[in-house]
Amino acid sequence: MLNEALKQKVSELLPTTAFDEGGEWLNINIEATDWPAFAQHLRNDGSLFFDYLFCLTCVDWKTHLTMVYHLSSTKHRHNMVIKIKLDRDKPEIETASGIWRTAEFHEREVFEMFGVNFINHPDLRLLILPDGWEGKNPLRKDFEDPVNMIKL
Amino acid sequence: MFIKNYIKNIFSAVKSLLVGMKRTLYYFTHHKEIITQQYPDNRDTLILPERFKGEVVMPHNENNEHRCTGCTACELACPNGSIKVITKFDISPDGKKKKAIDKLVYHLELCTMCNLCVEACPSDAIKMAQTFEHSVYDRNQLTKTLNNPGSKIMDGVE
Amino acid sequence: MYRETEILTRANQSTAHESEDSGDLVINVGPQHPATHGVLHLVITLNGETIKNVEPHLGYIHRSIEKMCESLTYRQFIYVTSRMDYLSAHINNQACALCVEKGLQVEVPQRAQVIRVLMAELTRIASHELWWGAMAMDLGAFTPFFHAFRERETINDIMEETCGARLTMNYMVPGGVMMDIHPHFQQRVKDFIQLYRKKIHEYDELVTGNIIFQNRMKGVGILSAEDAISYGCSGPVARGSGASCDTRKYYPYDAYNKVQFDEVLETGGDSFARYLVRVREMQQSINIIEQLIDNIPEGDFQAKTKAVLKLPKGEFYQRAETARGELGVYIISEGGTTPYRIKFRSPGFSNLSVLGHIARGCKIGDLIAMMGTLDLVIPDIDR
Amino acid sequence: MWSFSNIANLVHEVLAEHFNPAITLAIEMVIAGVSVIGLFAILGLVLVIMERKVSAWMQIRLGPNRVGPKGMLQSLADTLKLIVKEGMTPNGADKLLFNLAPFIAMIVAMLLMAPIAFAKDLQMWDLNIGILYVSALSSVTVISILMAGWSSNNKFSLLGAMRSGAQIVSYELSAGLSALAIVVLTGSLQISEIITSQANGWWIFKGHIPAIIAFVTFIIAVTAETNRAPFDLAEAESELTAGFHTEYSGMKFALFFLAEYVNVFIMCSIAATLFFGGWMPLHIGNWHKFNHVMDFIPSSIWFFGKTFFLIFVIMWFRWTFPRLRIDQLLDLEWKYLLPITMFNLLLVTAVAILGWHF
Repeated sequence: MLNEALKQKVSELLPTTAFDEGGEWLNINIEATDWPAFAQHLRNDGSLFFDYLFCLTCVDWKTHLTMVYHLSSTKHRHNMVIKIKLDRDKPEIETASGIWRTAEFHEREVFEMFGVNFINHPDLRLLILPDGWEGKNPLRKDFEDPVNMIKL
Repeated sequence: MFIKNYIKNIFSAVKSLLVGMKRTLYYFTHHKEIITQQYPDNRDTLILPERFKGEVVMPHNENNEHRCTGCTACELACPNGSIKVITKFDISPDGKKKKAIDKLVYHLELCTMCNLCVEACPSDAIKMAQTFEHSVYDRNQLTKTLNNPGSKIMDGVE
Repeated sequence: MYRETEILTRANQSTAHESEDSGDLVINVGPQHPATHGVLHLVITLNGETIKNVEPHLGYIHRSIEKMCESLTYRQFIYVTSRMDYLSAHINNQACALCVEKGLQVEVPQRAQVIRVLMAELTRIASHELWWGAMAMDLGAFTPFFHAFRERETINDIMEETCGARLTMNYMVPGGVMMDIHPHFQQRVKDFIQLYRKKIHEYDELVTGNIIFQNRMKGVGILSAEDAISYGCSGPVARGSGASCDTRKYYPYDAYNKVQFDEVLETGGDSFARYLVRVREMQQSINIIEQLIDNIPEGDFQAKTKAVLKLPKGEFYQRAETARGELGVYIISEGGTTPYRIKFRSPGFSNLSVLGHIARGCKIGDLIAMMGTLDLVIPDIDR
Repeated sequence: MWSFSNIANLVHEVLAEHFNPAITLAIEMVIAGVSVIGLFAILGLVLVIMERKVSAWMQIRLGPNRVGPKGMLQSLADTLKLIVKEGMTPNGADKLLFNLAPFIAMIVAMLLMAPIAFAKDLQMWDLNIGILYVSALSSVTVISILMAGWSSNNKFSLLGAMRSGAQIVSYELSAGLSALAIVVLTGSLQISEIITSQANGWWIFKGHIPAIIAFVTFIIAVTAETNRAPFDLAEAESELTAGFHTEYSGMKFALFFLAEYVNVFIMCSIAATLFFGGWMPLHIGNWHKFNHVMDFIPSSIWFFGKTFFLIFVIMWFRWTFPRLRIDQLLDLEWKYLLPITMFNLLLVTAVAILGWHF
């Protein structure tokens, strides 16, 4: 499906969606509360059929966090980028791991690197950081580690 | 039928094993095929390709002159901060002040041989050498000054 | 939920701990273990020899490359990516260079594109060679490892001659490649193809045809195509299950749309299918190299770019097919000389996540074989 | 013509002249014991270097080539290193069992040497149930492995020991049954009689196909019994790091290592005795002149030649094949080897009764 058709389809599904122009793929901004139902639609709708979540990450914009989901369909070969703005102090979002299993690992990574709390995640524990890690989340912009210097 | 399959299975299995054994026996008896090199023994004959990135060096000519102008392009290009250019001001005979390098400090222990400094250098003052035996007992020995003592910049290099 | 057993998070506790009520045996495979090929740590719950649960613990060599890259310029950050998946360093660099070029909107010269594809395919063969040897070693056969290294060394020598390094070359730069190919490059590659064609049947004799090997691999670790996609698997792991996902086909980059090659697909979904995909992929890579090696166009090897690269504000995503699967480079630029945020979607990370799913109910020996067929490179997973 | 029995008699006479019978016997036993330990050590050194060279050549490498001429003293250097190393006992290990296990492995290997005929008249103890003794004692090795695995307080060791237990118990069967084929043909369990029965040709030639089948199954079973690849599940380094000897270091590890090699040697020498006539030179039926020429080659060379060839075959297996999985290992025994050997035993009995063999 081409970007235009996708855009139309998405705005039918979720009228509140805001579209970002530019970029090769369709960028859409949605609210965190719409996410679980919308994700189900994206996965199960026959003409959309986004079954491949190939990238899941988070960006720290200093004022807020943005979850970025890159979705692709192995049937129709179209791609879409979904962005969800989160509160920086108390970031919370429903997990996608029930829909795309790969999200389980990626969400664990985002959880420890950005501190995003994924509701209903089956196993939200530290994956990469050492056990008993306390303090800030390493990939946030205000993270400084005087012992293990990252910046040169 | 069962017995036939059973025996057939055994024979095909044994055959597949024998094929592999034949291959290893071939190598056991053909010592010509040995590919390992006798490293410290073959030092004299070991030739590394001319592009091999071993360490950064600064070539000097016979008059102890190099081509470095002290522009710090290499320092800026280096991702790890392994190059430090310490500049000074030379007074040329006609009284003009001229920027030149005092020392070009190179930290081999930080270097990843990415070749970005050599690419960045506008006057071809540094290049990659083909040495690779860098191990020393004290890591301070890995901090090197690339320009020779008393060296100066070649004429005509700006 | 599918997680039946409570697993202790803390590795050091689980060493001394056996859950008393269930009678399960909890053992640590790794971080120092011959089969993990690095510092992967798996906590395995066993019932006898049968695996009940596998729990990966990561981070032993996490270097926070994503954070490091935020303070490196667009020219500098490429070298770090060689250290992610060091076996396909070229392809990592290529993906990064492509992503920066996408932002700069630079047209890469034809010659550079072809050289990049040649290098990427050579890297893929070298990576699969190493995997093949290590795979056999996981199953207890040592000899194939050394035989695989014979061919791999030839590729490494070619790389050394042209790029100046054997493993972490840093050869791709935004706009093309760093240096032109060495005058001997074409001849050496042709020699390699000859050697490869001469020796490829030994692979079948020693490993593929071996009855013990086949029994160890067939019907073990079955992954359905649906699960493969859901778990985000890519590369030979997904293609072994019949999920078509070759980025080179669907999102061609560089000169891949100019060459003919088949996407290797197997439908078995077991360890043997994944094995066959990789062995046959080497053949396809040889085909690609043969098509290009005599047709390297003349011209520049690098496009003219500014000394200091500045990407426009925006987001850029580039996919590339490494030897392990789909690598994604996601650059968010604020218009400066360094990326605001960079994300590497590494294939190994997603491929590892499937291990717990396919290993349940297998024997320990099978787990090792499965880890072999997933072709895990730990720095790629940990980044 | 000198022979080992003459030398033994001479030694005995000299000793009997000077000492009373009890002391004579004691001194003779000490001499025998010292020579066994000497042989043990020499075998370890030779087999280790042999394995390393064989593996290297099969893997297109050169192998050890720095210590001594062509690297032949490498294993001596290794031994020196192992002696100097600290033998550690892990915390929480059962100290007695942990330290005892390697010695049991070694003692069993030494005991197994008793009935083997190394050359004409060179045999320590020609007991009339030689084969039974060997097959009975060789299964005691599993006790040392189980002890090592259990006492190490390491889960990998325990798993390795458990695997080893299951493996040795099952493969003991087909090894015994294969050996029984030759016992049926010979009609005796005594090693010297088995050898003399092959004076007009080795059993592998005389016994038709059943003897060949018995030989193949025996070699497979022996490889499994000595925990050699492709049946090295007890140590399986890619799965269990080092299996039952994960926690051993220094000389205690070396004893396990030695015992493994000596076990391989003993099993191969038994196979050589059963199927290739032990020290018996290659004799063919009525070709008396040929047989006479063959007799000029000393019997010890015949014995060691055959044994080392079989050892080479077992090493050849190791450096070619991948390892089996535990269930496949047991499948191979119970579904393939055991039925085959049992059927083969019937066949051999028929051959022996009907006198079809030469």
